[in-house]
Amino acid sequence: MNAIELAPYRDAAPLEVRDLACRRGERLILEGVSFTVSPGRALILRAPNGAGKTTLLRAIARLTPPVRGTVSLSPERMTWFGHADGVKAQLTVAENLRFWAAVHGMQDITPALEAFRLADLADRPAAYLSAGQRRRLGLARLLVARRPVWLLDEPTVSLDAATVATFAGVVGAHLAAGGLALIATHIPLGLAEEDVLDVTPFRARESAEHAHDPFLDAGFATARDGREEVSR
Amino acid sequence: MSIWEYANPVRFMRLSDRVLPWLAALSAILMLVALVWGFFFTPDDYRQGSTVKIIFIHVPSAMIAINAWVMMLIASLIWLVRRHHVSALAAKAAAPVGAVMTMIALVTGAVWGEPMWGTWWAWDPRLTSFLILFLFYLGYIALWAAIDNPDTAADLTSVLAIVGSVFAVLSRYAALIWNQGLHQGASLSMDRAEHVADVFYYPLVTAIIAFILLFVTLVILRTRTEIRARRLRALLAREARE
Amino acid sequence: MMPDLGKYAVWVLSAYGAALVLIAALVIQSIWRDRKMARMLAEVEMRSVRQDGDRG
Amino acid sequence: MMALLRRDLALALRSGGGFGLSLAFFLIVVVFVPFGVGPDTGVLARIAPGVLWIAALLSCLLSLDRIFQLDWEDGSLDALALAPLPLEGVVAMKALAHWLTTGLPLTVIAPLLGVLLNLPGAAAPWIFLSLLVGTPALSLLGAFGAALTVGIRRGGLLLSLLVMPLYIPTLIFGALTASRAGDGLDFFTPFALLGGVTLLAAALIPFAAAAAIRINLR
Repeated sequence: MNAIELAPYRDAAPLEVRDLACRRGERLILEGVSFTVSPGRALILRAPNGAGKTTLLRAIARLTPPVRGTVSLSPERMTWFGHADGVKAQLTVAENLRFWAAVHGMQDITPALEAFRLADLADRPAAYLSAGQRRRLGLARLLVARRPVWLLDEPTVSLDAATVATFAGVVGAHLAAGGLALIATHIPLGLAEEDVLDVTPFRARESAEHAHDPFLDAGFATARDGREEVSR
Repeated sequence: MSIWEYANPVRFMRLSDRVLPWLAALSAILMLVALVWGFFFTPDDYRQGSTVKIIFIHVPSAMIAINAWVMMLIASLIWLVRRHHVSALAAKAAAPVGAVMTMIALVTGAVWGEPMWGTWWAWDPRLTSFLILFLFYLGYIALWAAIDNPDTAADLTSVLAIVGSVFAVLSRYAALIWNQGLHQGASLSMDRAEHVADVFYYPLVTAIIAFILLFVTLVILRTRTEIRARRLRALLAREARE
Repeated sequence: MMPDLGKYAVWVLSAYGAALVLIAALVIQSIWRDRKMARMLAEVEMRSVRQDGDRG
Repeated sequence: MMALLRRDLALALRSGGGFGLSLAFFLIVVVFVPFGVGPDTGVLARIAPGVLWIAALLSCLLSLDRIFQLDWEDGSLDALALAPLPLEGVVAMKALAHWLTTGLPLTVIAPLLGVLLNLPGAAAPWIFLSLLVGTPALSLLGAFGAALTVGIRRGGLLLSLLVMPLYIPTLIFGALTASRAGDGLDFFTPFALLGGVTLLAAALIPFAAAAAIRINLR
């Protein structure tokens, strides 16, 4: 399983998140999120659905700009993998992957194909892949992006046990090469280098939500009787 | 205290609550004065006959139609730069007012055009430009209505207002080149003697002030409605969470 | 009282009429919507005040 | 950037939807005009430049919503936003791909369809040139509308409503160029302005559309 080996990432640096507050839509979801992930470590985000795992990952990627707080690494060192896998049905497996490789300035897609057991399927149009194969193709993008920080949102959804193991092997190789990963997942990957962070305690307090949304301001209740206030 | 304090929704509600009745009364009175003056106490024009009385609606509504868009553009820029919610909502509130003013300018223009030019509608550059402006208002209003998240809607409509302004101006010049029109030149300029006689000038200025006041009143009123809608939305969302 | 509008009476009156109808519609719609929103908000506002009291 | 262009072209050609469809639509609109206005060749010749321009513009609208919608739905746009390409470049490339698969083919067949409308010979090359210069603006402005409406389900109709007013200068200058050329009048001014509008769109729209996409991705 650990047959995969990745070239070490240059200038590995820890990902430090300090006092991050993030929103989804108008609403403040999380506040005061602080943690550090060292190169070679994976952080598993655990929380019930809707608690803000995706929100946190999107804030770290700066896709949704954080309301407050700092993230030590720039989005240029990160790559994102979300619920949707970004696979184009009309293109072949190799074409799909070659596109993402070219976007990230890479040439060789063979290691990525092999790591996800897709080498035999390279010339097959993605429309004719099984759900699991398709998902693997989506994940293979992570390897051609060559970014040291992986932000993964439920990457193992709809994967069978064997594929989860393959994926865990790839993440392990990524960590061994000095990369780091943030993974929102319910299914444990069984990585040796993983820490777990429960997001639930960072849920935004009501007072913070009110401070964030000017339309929840308590002043409104009196503003309704503005004239009364003037006369007072 | 800086002027931006009033960009806080609560402060805006308090202040506007005090100002609005006076503003509404003033604009109603002035509107009455201007239209009665214009309709009953102005002479006929020697060329245009009594149709010249339409000027007291046509010109002010046309001015508001354009300036409402300019105001929306400025409010949108303030929102994009300073993130003041009242600014974004004021832009939203002004759009229907601007659209109705554009419609009034178009309708009165058509009714004026029929006896003067012998046709209800001529593809005159000015009329055409107002028709185009009307389309821009429709698009802007439709985009606000289509987006569920109000902050996203405010951002996207602001971007549309900027790009739309550029292309609205371009359309204006395109229409000019496309058809050299029948329309008379500006009725009102700094050098007024050249254009409009005093008997028309003073009621016209009164009407313009009345329309400006009406516009301000309506925008404040509608901004208050939008703020209340946002407050309602926020409260309901909070209830749903509990 | 009525000024002599001459042969253009129909046009002048219809221009004024149309403009006044449009303005009136806009004003009435604005007021009506504001009232409605204020009413709905007051309802929810009362509810949340009561809940805050329960919580307190 | 070239990879993105190549991918979008491959997608447009293979999915069959956009590419052939807008050409067929163009043909149908042009064929329908004589049914509407009558077969009088004199009338048709006079309105031909305008009809061809309007038909091209409408055909362009058909495939606009695909510019960003599919990449938005399958998460590619999230990944592209983090990729080393600037989002402005992504917009420009996607607009270019749209133009190559829609505007350019329309431009090429427009003079041929002009025959159906009895388009004056003198106007034929200028229909071609005005569309060649003007349709890139249609794709760019369309990409802007697509970026604004990417988060909206069934945004197609709204997209048309937003984009069509922006098309007015291009339509006016484009049709004016061709019709004045057909009448043997001076057409340099509208033609130059047509190019100006396209250049302005090329300079302004990638930034506006990229801003709209960033807002929608939040």
